[in-house]
Amino acid sequence: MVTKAPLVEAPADTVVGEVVLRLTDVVKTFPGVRALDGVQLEVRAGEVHCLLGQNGAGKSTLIKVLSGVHRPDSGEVQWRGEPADFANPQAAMRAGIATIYQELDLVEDLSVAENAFLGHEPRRLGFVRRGHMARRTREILGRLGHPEIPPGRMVRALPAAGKQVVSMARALSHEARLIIMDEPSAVLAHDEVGNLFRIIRELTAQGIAVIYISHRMEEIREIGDRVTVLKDGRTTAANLPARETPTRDLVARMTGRTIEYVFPDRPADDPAGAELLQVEGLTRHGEFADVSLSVRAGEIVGIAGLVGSGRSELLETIYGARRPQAGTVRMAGRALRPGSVGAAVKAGMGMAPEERKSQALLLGEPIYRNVTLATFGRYARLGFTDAGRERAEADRIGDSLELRPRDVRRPVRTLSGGNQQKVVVGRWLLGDTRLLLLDEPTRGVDVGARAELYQVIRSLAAQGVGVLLVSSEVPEVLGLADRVLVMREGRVVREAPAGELDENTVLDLVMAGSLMEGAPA
Amino acid sequence: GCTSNEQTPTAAQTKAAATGGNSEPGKKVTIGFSAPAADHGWIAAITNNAKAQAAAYSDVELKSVEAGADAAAQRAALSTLISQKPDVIVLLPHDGKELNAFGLEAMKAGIPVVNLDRAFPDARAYRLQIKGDNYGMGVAAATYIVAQLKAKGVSNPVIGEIPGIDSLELTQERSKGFADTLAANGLRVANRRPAEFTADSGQQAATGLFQALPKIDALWNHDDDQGIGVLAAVNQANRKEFFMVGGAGSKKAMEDIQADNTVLKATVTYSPSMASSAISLARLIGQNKGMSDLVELQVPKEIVLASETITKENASNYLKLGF
Amino acid sequence: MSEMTPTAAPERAAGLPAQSPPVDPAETAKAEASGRLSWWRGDGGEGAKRNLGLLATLVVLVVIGILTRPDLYGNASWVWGNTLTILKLASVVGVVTVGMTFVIIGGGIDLSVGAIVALAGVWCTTVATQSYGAGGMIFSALTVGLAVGVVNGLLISYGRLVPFIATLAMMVAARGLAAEISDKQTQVSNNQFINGIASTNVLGIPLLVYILAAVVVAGWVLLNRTTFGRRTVAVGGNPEAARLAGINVRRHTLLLYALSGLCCGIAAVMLTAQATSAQAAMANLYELDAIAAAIIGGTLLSGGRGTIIGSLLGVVIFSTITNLFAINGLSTEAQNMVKGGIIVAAVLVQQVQFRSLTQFLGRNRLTTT
Amino acid sequence: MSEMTPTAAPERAAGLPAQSPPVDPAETAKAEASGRLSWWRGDGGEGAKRNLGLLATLVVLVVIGILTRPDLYGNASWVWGNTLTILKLASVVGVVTVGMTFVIIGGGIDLSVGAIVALAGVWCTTVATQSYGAGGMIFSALTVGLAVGVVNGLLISYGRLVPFIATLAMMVAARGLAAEISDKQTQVSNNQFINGIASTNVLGIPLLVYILAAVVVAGWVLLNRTTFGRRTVAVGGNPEAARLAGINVRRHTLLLYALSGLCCGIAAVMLTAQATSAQAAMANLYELDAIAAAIIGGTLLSGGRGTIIGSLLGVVIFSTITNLFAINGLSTEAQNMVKGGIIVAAVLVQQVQFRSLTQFLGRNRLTTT
Ligand SMILES: Nc1ncnc2c1ncn2[C@@H]1O[C@H](COP(=O)(O)OP(=O)(O)OP(=O)(O)O)[C@@H](O)[C@H]1O
Ligand SMILES: Nc1ncnc2c1ncn2[C@@H]1O[C@H](COP(=O)(O)OP(=O)(O)OP(=O)(O)O)[C@@H](O)[C@H]1O
Ligand SMILES: [Mg+2]
Ligand SMILES: [Mg+2]
Repeated sequence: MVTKAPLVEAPADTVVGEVVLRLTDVVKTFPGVRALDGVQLEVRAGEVHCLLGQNGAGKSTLIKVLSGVHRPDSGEVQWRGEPADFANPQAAMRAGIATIYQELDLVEDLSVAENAFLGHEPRRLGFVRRGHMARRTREILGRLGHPEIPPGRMVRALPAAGKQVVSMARALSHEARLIIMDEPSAVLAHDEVGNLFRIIRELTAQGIAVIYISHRMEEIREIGDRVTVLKDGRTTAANLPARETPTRDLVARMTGRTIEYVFPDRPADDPAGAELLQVEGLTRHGEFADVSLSVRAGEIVGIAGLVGSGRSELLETIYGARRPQAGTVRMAGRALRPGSVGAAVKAGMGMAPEERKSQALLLGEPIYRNVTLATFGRYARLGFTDAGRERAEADRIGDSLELRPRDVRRPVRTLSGGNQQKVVVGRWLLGDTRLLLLDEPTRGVDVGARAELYQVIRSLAAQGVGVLLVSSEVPEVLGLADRVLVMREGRVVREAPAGELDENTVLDLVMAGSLMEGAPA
Repeated sequence: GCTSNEQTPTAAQTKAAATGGNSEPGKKVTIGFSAPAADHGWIAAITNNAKAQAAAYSDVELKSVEAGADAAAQRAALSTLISQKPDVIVLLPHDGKELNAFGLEAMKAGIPVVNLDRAFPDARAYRLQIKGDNYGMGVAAATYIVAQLKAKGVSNPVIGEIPGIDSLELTQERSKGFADTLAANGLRVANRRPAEFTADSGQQAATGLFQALPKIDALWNHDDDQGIGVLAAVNQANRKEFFMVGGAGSKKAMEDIQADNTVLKATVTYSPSMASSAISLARLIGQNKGMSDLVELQVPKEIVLASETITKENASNYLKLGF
Repeated sequence: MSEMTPTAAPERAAGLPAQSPPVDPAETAKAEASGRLSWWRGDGGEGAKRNLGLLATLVVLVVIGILTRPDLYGNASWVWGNTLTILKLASVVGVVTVGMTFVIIGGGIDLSVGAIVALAGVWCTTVATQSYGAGGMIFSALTVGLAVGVVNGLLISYGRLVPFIATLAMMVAARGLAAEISDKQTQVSNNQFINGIASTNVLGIPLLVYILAAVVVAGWVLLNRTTFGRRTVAVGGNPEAARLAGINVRRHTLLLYALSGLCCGIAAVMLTAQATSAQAAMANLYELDAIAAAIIGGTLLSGGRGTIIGSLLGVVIFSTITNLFAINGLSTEAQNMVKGGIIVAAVLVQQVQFRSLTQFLGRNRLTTT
Repeated sequence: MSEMTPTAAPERAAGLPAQSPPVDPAETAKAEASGRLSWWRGDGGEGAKRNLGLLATLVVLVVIGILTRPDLYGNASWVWGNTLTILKLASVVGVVTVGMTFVIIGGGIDLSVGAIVALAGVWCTTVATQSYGAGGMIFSALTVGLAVGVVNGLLISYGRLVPFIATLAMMVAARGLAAEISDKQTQVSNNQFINGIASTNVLGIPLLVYILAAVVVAGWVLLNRTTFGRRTVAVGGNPEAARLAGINVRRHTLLLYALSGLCCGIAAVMLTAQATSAQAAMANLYELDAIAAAIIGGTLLSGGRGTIIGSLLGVVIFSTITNLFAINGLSTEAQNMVKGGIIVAAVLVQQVQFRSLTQFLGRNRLTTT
């Protein structure tokens, strides 16, 4: 689906290489927090400028300043050579800055086209030009490589990845000189990321500048031109060459220390014990069919697959959050009541779901209450909760996952995206979970914390906990899991020990599915 | 039925069908009846009385429709009633002015309308109007209070008032009669706290009134149903320094007056028995007869019931009319 | 039959979020390519199906009417007249409900509608206003409605009051003002043109029904075909996203309450015409009727979703129930008990019907796969 | 003064999501270490500060009372008696509001509370029930309340009805049943024990106030210190998250409505005692009073947040307003107009007070940093 026509018409007066955006000493405080504490940034037309930084470093805050959501307390923003002060998102859009936010910002009950053009609908006398809008949306979607998404479809009906595409379509529906992307790849699978990069290249070829935020180093190497690193709201390094700077340098500037970005070793001898989870013939029409798998105590089983291959649904069904149409789920030999989360939890399962905001968090509640959401009953006596104990446990989890800020009484709402994710995963590290279902556990988590998280998962396994891991990052699945299942279109097409697979094999399986002969076991 | 817990219908309030020549069964009459949904004792008594009176006649068929929540709903209900072709309509409108147009329409269609309690402004809109005297009620209550205060020799008396739902025109009329009569005697109402014709609202309004007036000499409560709550509030606040006049004339109020062991010393009537009378007269209209005690060949155009004052002395006479 | 894949579960019960069955991209592409995407897919699929459920409920109510009063229903002209009576009864609340539907979809609530109707009605029937004739009366009713709506909107959008509290305060205050103006008296309208609005028929159909139809059509177009309507959904469904998309959420909120106020102004004229008078206590509890109708019609109380047609059906269902009681001469207490049951049954029927339709279609789809 | 740093903005206005200013963790840690953390910090910081705003409103109301009726307020024993009267007036609605607060925090709404109070009241004062004595009357009131609450809960959690519609239907049906049972008459309670509940004082304080206090304390403990309360917040704040955390959302929803019904049963006994009678129309519009009190008290209509103390203050503010009108002898219409204004002012004061406190602290903090 390679496009010939340019995706977006470049503004005529663009000079590639010219500095379009310059930030000097930008400060933004929220009561009690200096989210930005003197940021310098310089972005040129036609480049992909990457922002790096740990969770909570201030990246999202920075782009919200640029897009008119927040106004800086001090410092200067220069837009195309002139001081700019965007009072609201509209002002930034009018100036030519379009943003894809970290958290999805779509209206579920509007159609794809209406979402793409929300706020600047093509209209005549107040009436929406629906035909025109649909045509342009179809055009943009086509160029984004998704002609199959109907412009008239309610966004509610789209899976997460489809929604991300719509977010992107919205950014492209503006005539922008600068497009800001805050962790766009976090919800995308491998092939989608390739698609995204193709689009970014087209954009920059038009002289459009792109600010790109990601925690995945490989992506920055592949697409980035220059890198600016933030730490604790300050610029610690600016305009490093994206391809040449060694990873350990970047990481050091982000974290102030060196971190080995490797997976923990697998134990030498097979630690796996008795069969813990047995799934047989599990089927939900239209989502996945006839899935059988097992997880043993102490074993980490990974599931690889494309977005839309039905992995999340599979996990949710095993967990009892969806009711299967056929098949059984057994824990330690005992069949679970289908469609009952309570039964699954009682049997020792825990699941960190895919969408943190809608599926996992009580945004207004303090961190510790979110961490103990599934376990507060265990610390309670005669129905009375034990807040002290809960806070202590949450503190412990916060320590092990490098949660920041560390005050567990803050509302989760004020945490950065990555830190919210840590809360979601941390919830199930408490208590006596015997089987952990993890759906994209490292989504948006920074390099340092990711290593910690891997360590925690591995050590849980060492204590005999079974883990079923879904991730769209193939290296993660291969690096962390003992055994890997590959799913395609709702079916398991291959099962093998992680050691027997490599990234390319998995990708081939996932995409083509032509290696069906070798599978399934 | 009454404000005590008896469930029996109000035999005393229906006119026995065996007196005079008019009671002879005559031509069959279908009477359409519509009153607002009963939300308190008085309205409930109206509907019950009408039904009981109709049942007492072998030649009357009563078709009753509920009036719904407001005038618009009552109009809709009435138009379904008209489509069932009654001979006479007995109507207690939500608001006479709002339903005037309906009255005209029905009269034009040849269906006589008997207007119960609430009047139509337009004389062409009804055949017969039978109603209580709201203004007169206020006058009666004030007259009794003034007389008592004079007898006791109270100077600068503090007078309280607990009306029913304040946005109703009937409440306005009662209060006006009360205020006018007091003013004629150089007195005025110190504070009025409206209730909602229910006992619990009466209790709360009275409690508020007692806070505002640390000393009261006389109190008029418009409705004996809400008076149950007012008396409860009197006990709870332990106030005995004043006397109280009720309104409407419920059986319980009459019993209390007779027993003379509460602050309630009198009540001014506004009797729901008018519904029974309305049915009787509607029947006569339908049969084209007059009232046998009158010389007139036809039922008169308007009957206004006087508001009487019930005290300990005469309570026994009225007890059978209590609802 | 990909075009019949259900797009979302029925009304979300407390705490049970609707789960959206996902869509198969390949199938959709296929369907699109062959142009098989049916009409109710896309924009209003779910809403349309829900409305079918409401229609079914209506039919059931009519059948009950036929079974209980065959004598009346045997007469065609009575049936026609009765239908018009039902619609006339629905017309005033219907107009109010259209405005309410916008407010609720936009994430708010308006408890003051009944009070606004009363205030506008009283205002336009004062002796002074009546002296300006029908034009003056209509103008003043609309202006008062609009003005009160604007005050609501200002309190909520710029004063940052919770809608529930702001409009509750307005409800109390507007009724108080209406009582003050009318001196608690019923004010009779002597204007024959105004009174004629309720008694005029055009082509055998009451003028009130035309007014209702006009407001409903205008509301439908506004909601579904204009940027205002689409932004209303955005503001109610995801205010943060709306703000990020550059929509002036505050101004939009203000406009929504103004619209609701204007609808109340129109309703005030209609109700005044029907009663040939106005008083401070009129339109009692219309807020409850309007909210209930909108919600039965499928509008989410939390905002972001709803249809005008659903709201209309909700209003008509309620007035059909009332009519059913009237023709059967039920006593209030029986009536109320039955009414509660009917409301529950209506919603359940609608859900069951909806669910089984979904299942039926789902099964269909699977057999062809 | 870190312990006063606000943690979130005031009530979210329509479409303007509250942005929660975070707390400086270092400061908090410091404060904690030095033991300066005041008692109301910790769990309910924001709620507590909001409640200060409500207290300020109460003080303003009392000051208005003093200024307008210095004669009465000059008398200490009158002031004390008046305070008790206000609390007594608040007691019935207060008990209902505690239940309502749980339901709303849990993401629902209960429009049937007034009707449940009436039904329970009527049920417990029938001749038959009264023959069982005070115990039988109380038992039947509580049982009826609980049973109706359970039916609400079943309809909503297992029948998947929208709470608004289910409880609206129940409101209509329960009042109908109450009218049927009482034959629309006022049923007098002849039980001296029951009637005594309203007239008994213990240590100079009315028994009704003790009952209110007991229910409030129990509600507070239940909400803040038990797993039930935690589940309530979770179920209302994010039902999907609650479900995926293993909470039985349906059963919990059921329990919430049952709790509300039980509170109504208690309130029915209290109200019957006060009025020494019961009738189908009693407790009219208590649902509105209770919801308004809860929301003024800071409970989010959309669920997930609220405090019992805030709700209590909301109820007391409303009854103080009523009392203020009574002692000043205001007419109904003036009263209503002023009431609307006071409600708006109360919420604004609360917000301004809250915001300026925030700013003040913010400035303070910045200068010390
Ligand atoms: N609305 C807000 N209120 C209070 N604090 C906030 C708010 N938004 C951000 N913060 C705080 O500002 C800091 C920076 O957050 P930001 O979201 O910019 O981090 P980030 O670099 O995007 O992290 P991530 O990689 O996890 O997305 C964090 O400490 C966060 O808690
Ligand atoms: N771009 C798309 N457009 C329409 N439907 C899609 C699209 N992508 C996936 N789907 C549908 O979504 C369903 C499953 O999606 P989902 O994203 O939950 O799967 P997944 O394997 O968990 O992927 P991930 O967890 O990476 O998002 C599939 O049945 C598919 O029909
Ligand atoms: Mg971020
Ligand atoms: Mg997934």
